[in-house]
Amino acid sequence: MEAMQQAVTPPLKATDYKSGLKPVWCPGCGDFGVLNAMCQVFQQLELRPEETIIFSGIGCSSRLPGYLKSYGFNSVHGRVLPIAIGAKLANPELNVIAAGGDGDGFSIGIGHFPHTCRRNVDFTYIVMDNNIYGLTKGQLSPTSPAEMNTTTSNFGSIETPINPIALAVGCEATFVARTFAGDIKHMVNVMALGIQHKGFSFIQVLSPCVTFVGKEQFVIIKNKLHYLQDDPEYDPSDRAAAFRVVDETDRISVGVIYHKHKPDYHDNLEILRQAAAVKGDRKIEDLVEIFRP
Amino acid sequence: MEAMQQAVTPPLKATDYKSGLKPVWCPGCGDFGVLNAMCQVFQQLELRPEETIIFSGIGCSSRLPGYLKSYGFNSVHGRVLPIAIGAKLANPELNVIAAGGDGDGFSIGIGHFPHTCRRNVDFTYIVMDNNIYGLTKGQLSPTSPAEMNTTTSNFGSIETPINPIALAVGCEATFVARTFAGDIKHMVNVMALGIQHKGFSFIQVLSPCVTFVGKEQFVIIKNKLHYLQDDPEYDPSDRAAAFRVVDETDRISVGVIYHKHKPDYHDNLEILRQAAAVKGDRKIEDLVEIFRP
Amino acid sequence: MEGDELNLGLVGSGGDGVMIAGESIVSAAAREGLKCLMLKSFGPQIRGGESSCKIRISSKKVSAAPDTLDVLLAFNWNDYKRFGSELELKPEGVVVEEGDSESPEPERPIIGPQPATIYKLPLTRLAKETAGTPLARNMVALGAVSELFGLPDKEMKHSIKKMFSHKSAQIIEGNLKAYQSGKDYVLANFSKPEKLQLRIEKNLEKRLVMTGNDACAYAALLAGCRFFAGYPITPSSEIMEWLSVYMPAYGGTMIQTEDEIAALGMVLGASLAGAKAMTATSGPGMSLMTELLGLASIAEIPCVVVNAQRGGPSTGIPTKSEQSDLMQAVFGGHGDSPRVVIAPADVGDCFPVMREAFFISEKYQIPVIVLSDAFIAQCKASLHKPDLSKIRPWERARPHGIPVEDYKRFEYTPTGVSWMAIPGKDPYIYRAAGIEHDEKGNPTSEFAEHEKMNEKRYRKLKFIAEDACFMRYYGPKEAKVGIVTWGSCKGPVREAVEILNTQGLPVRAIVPQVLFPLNTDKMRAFFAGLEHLLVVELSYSKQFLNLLKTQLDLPAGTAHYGRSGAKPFAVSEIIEQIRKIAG
Amino acid sequence: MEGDELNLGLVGSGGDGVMIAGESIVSAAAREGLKCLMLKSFGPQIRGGESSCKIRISSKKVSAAPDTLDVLLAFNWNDYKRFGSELELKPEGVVVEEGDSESPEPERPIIGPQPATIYKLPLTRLAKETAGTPLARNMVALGAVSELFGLPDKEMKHSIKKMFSHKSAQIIEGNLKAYQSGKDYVLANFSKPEKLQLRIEKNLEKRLVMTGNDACAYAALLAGCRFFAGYPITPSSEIMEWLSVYMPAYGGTMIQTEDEIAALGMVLGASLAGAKAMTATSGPGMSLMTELLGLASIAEIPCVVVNAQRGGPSTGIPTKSEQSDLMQAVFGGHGDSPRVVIAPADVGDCFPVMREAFFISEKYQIPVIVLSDAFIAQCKASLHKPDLSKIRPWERARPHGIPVEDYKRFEYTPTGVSWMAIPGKDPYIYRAAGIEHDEKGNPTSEFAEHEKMNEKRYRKLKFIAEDACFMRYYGPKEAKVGIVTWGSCKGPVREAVEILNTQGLPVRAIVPQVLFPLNTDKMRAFFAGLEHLLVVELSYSKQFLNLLKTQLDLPAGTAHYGRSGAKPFAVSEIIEQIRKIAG
Ligand SMILES: Cc1ncc(C[n+]2csc(CCOP(=O)(O)OP(=O)(O)O)c2C)c(N)n1
Ligand SMILES: Cc1ncc(C[n+]2csc(CCOP(=O)(O)OP(=O)(O)O)c2C)c(N)n1
Ligand code: SF4
Ligand code: SF4
Ligand SMILES: [Mg+2]
Ligand SMILES: [Mg+2]
Repeated sequence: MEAMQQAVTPPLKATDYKSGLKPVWCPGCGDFGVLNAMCQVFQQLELRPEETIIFSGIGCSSRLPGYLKSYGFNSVHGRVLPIAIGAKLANPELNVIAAGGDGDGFSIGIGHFPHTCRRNVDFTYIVMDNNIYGLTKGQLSPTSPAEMNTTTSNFGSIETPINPIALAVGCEATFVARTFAGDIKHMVNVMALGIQHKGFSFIQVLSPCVTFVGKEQFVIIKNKLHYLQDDPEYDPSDRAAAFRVVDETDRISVGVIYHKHKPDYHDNLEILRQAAAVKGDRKIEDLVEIFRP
Repeated sequence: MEAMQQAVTPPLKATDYKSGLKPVWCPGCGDFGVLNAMCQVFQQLELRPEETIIFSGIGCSSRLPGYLKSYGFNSVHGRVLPIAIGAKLANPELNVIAAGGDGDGFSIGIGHFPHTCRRNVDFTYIVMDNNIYGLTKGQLSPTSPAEMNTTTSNFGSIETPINPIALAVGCEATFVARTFAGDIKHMVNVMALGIQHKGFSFIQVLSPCVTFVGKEQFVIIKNKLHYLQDDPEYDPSDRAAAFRVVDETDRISVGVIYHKHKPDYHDNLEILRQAAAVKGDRKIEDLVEIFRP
Repeated sequence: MEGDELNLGLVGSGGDGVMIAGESIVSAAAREGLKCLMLKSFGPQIRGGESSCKIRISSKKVSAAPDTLDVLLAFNWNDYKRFGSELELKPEGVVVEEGDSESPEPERPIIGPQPATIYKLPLTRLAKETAGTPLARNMVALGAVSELFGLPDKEMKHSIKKMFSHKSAQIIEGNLKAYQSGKDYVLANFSKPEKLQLRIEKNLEKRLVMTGNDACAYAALLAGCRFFAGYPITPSSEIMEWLSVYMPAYGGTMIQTEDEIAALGMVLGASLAGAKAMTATSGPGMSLMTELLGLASIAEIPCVVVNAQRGGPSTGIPTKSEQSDLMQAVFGGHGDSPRVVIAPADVGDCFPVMREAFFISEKYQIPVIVLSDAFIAQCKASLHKPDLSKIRPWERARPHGIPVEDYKRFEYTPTGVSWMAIPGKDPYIYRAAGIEHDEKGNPTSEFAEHEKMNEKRYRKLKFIAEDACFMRYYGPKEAKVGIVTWGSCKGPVREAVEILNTQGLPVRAIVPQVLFPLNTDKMRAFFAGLEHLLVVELSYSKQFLNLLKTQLDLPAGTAHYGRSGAKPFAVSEIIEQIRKIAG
Repeated sequence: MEGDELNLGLVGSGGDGVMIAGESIVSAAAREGLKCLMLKSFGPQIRGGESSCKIRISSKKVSAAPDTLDVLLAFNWNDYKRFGSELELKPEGVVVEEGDSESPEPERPIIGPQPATIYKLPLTRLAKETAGTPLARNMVALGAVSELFGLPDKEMKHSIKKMFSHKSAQIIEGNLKAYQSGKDYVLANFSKPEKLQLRIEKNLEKRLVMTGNDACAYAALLAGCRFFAGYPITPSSEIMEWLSVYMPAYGGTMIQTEDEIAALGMVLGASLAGAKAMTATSGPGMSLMTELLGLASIAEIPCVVVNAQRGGPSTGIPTKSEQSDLMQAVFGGHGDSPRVVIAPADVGDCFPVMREAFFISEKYQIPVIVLSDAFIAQCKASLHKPDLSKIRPWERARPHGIPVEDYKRFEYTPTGVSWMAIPGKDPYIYRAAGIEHDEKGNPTSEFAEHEKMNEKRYRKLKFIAEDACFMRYYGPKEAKVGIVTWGSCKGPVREAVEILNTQGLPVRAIVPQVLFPLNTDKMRAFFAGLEHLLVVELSYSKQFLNLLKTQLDLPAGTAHYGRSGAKPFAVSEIIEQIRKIAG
């Protein structure tokens, strides 16, 4: 980091990770919890702001990068994953985090998700799932439960919701976890594990929208929580077990649901570059010779 | 069918379902088998050409509608599912079939797949999976096996392939099947079941590309086939069993892999329309009264 | 207050009930038969942040939001800061604020002239005393404003009752009391400002109140639209929200899709299958629909796409308006892919424009883009009940009377329009394609076929320009100064034209609704006799001017006035520009 | 044969080896130092269907594919039917075909003049006799053609060896024998056509052979591009295919994405993170990139997007060329979203154009679209080794020497360009957004900031038009007839200009590469002194003409010649048009 030698780099406190910009979120929004948890994780893992970048799409949740002190990019709706992948591949030293909402990730952006899972690029994707479109003021989201009334489902939704965890496990993401915006400690633990995981990590944060779904969500979710770390039987490396978890309806399991070791994209890329070196073992200018007829 | 009274409607033979246009496919291409199987299915189920429409995207496989005698629409790359859904919802009496390739369906079009599964609109989606981009002459496809050499993976693919069946089962498609272009009878059976299924049915047809993957694919696949209908243990309504099937590597199970009864979108829509009727129990012109302040 | 109109501004925080107060005024005015219009403005906070609205009421005519205010009702001066430039007072303007004779003078960060008079009312105290909650402050203020400026009392009360109709009788009662207390306080403490009395004419007919989005949605239903697929986006979401309530009752389908690509995909599938189908979106969604619009163009599938424009580029400024999606609408497709672009100029205009959109689309089998914008889409306006009998579904030309084998879906015809069979309804099976094709629909890569098909598809435009052209004209025919503008700019332009004409500078304006293909004969006829021409638009990069240049030669020396959006044109701004060119 | 050039056409079915024969000729010619160019054409069959190619060889200059042929080598007259209009013979043209003196006369569905001479050879018999397989027919034919028209024998043999270098020695031997048998047969049975002898000058320097796609890919690597993400599409796929081989060796990344949206998304992420990044696509992919191009524009992220245009709209005609993505390239975005559009005019031109693309993009932090087209992208041409030292990576301006807190990523500067920090490399953290923002990158919805930022983003264009303008000029300065064209139309236009000038009609032409922002001063300077101006393009809807009109006033009476693509302009076609306007 050439130009950075001159910069002073004392250890930072969690609060130092706030950018200072006042969040536009409604008072009580779950996303405040996520922001606070991230500050703590950054501090715990000693991520340098200059070496960290947060990408997001569009939505209330996607405002996150603005509130963190690090590089950030609040991009467009649904494209956070390819953008994050591009950055990580081009600059593998960076700490890359992607964040967004349920609509951003599982409606418009869902096409990138299976491909991100299979590529296993080393970054963390945090989805603040509130089962609603917050920023656009209360429309149906792909994770809205069946029969939910919203401004676009005035007689109750007739769609079966997307189950993000099922999708992630089904698409062989190598780290899949769920946590809750009402439990900072749990969030911090899970996020720290996700960020430390080598490969793609997906974290669903249940983050209530107090305005368009309701404050009571905090209580409803809290009452159904089942902490996987308290379950000695649970083995996050067992994919079948993970599939059982995603089908639960009476309780909500949180913690690391699935975890698998696999070379990440960059490892594979390095091997490929070695193999390819035979094609380019000369100055780029000399490559012109391949066009000799 | 007002204007249709005058049309003569004798029972059709399978060959009557060919449009007469000469396929552009390479001699030996698996897609010929699919075309023939469809003609037989149409004949078996007595689908009237005037009441049937085949949608497709872009690819060798997506040329299919041109060769069938029925309404057809060879649309654009990756958008066959929403287009088919729109047609079926607007005109529920139509027999709607969507068709395309692995690239069309699981690369560019993959974002529509989970949403199509959850909506459960009553139509059939046939993917001719050849593990390659045929039309564009041999690039990596999302189902190309790891390490495969293609024109865009000159040193072997470093991607983990998408597993379409896993995705379909994971996204709760209500009918999921696999069949093989080298076995017409099996194709005909599976397709007939799929078309008769009320709700969304997904059929993966292993349909070798003789030009960019190789003729030997027919033999390789044939040797690994495992016919689920011959397995008295296999219960296609058991989702866990379905997940086990998709993880098989030593054999290739074909037949109905997963099957579930659930109201289709149109059923739900009719209920919703009833509920909504209170809002519209007057002439549309009189609705203007709601704008009275 | 120019004669018989009142321009009000309201500003406050989430809890202040700014919008409820504003809407109550609009409803009351409309019930009284007055013309009125309300524009809302929000701060960045998702909920509970600063908000403001501007209302213009008149018994004569209302074209544009108020430039400057007669009355500013400030619940909170801090909130005013964010909107200062939007809430300027007229020199004779007055302020209504919280306070009483004893409370300290607040700091008022007023932009422009200072208020002529300030009316202080103990809003919170009166609210608590009458309704038992400070939340009723807005009702107290409403009462005060109503009394001070002569709003129709009976209708105000009716509005309040209606606004709270889903609440308990007690709450309604409390709000009415709070309202009354505001009136009483004014009667006891102030004399009414004589110059600022709303003049109400007798026996005016009651008016409707709706937004441009409401109007687009309702007009679509009237025009026979029975399939809507869409993805939420500001400022167009209310179209789908409205249709989510009213579409199913008429056997139609409104479906929220995974994205805008799927939305237009479903619309095309539905239309091919015989339904009149549409979607609605804004810039970012429009961009995503680019590819499928081209498909509609080559496969000649009717469809209507409403784009309620917002500030761009990219996510830009979602809550504000701009006219910067025009060039994209016309030229955004790859390949030579004709489409039609048509724009309403105000809320009421959405009715004929939507009718025309479905008419053109169905008759000519071509995608039609309706370019609305946030100033129209979210503007709440009172309007005369439109003649709904004029909005009738148009039926596509379907093949008949020929042998099935002879049917050519893409037959080359004098108008470019070919018969379109409906699957399941007609025996005339055919295959459509996004690939270039011959008259039967079979793929081709031959130059000759391609040229022929391009010619066929573009030929339609000539007929559309004649058949569906409609334009608005303002000002005297003999004026030597002319203005061309489009969309919501019509409001301030029209008003500027009227003012200048009364001031002795004859000016006329033309506002084409069908922007592409433009009826160039009518445009040229308008140019005839002009000495000065000004093109007015809300786009930094001169998109309207550019579009005009591609379609016709503008008179030498044509002037241009344009700037970024996010703020509507002030009438005074337009007047200044006209004076500048007219010397 | 105009003096010293030879125009050949080859046609046959899949098994005939048309392309191998054609490429062998091109390679041999290039090794001999000759200028040459080959255009391929395929029927709809994916594999094994009809195919043809046209080759032009000259020791002087080659600008365009041949209008008409000196020699037609027909393996199969049935296949000829599909390509007839592309494979017209000159009046003195000859045919080489299968047959011998005893075989019945085949039906020859020749378009245009009938052949002056027909050379029949027992291709299949000779192939079987010499190589043991009828597949070697193409080699027999190559031998015959080589002997008949004086192709360089040594280099032909070298080509054949190289073409089969991955095959066994026996196969190579067989092919060479087949080749020789063709030559021998000619020597024994025919006399060489005197007028059709390729004149080869001594000591010409060997030339390279590559397609436009090759050139774009290699030039990108030279310009420092180390990140490519793309999705396959005809006719641009070869760019990613080439980079898939050569990019990783230089530590770069070439990744095939799920779609074009992801491709541009990754490119933007990579660029933001400091890499020079690009993608390549064609019309349909370009349409899908619309939204993210707008993001690049507002967030000021450098990126290069190559669009190898094909026939449109929609899927259109993937295998043929057209110039109909021009308006989309310039105006396709929603909102006011500036970008740069630059077009190579031939294969060799891809080098400077790609250099310029990366230079502009990195220096001005703006998306650059390179508009190639199928005639360039897939045209195989021989060329002089370009001066590679001119293609050097340009480094972005990064912040330095100021306190970290003072850094404004989107600082308002005289050129519109602000310092761009690289995450992980610079301590100057900042946040970018697709939302409108202030100089620091914080979201805003204020008019004043928006106007300021629009001004900043558009201001760059003024500097780019000066800094990066480059144009090609042909013909004498004093000519009173002028032509403006772009892209691959340069070939036939240039040749038409040269021919007309030798015929005594002075004509000059200008071919701007930077199409937007156009350097209007240079354009106007070119217009000066003209009496007639003709705009030439391959688009039905006059996109280039429209684009010019939005940027400058064209001389009164400017004429236009345009039509659909799928067939390149013939030189004669252009000459006819010029003669028409020049009277
Ligand atoms: C292409 C596009 N379509 C639609 C929108 C409008 N839009 C902005 S945010 C959003 C959804 C927000 O929901 P979610 O992602 O769940 O985030 P939340 O606000 O709930 O945190 C939508 C539809 C957009 N900005 N861009
Ligand atoms: C938007 C867009 N991107 C790319 C293409 C080019 N393209 C056409 S078909 C195809 C993939 C074909 O593969 P697949 O879907 O597997 O069909 P197959 O030819 O193998 O049957 C591609 C990339 C296109 N037509 N449109
Ligand atoms: S609308 Fe909902 S998600 Fe958005 S900030 Fe408010 S509470 Fe949070
Ligand atoms: S390229 Fe492959 S998929 Fe395409 S037609 Fe030929 S064999 Fe079939
Ligand atoms: Mg959400
Ligand atoms: Mg395929």
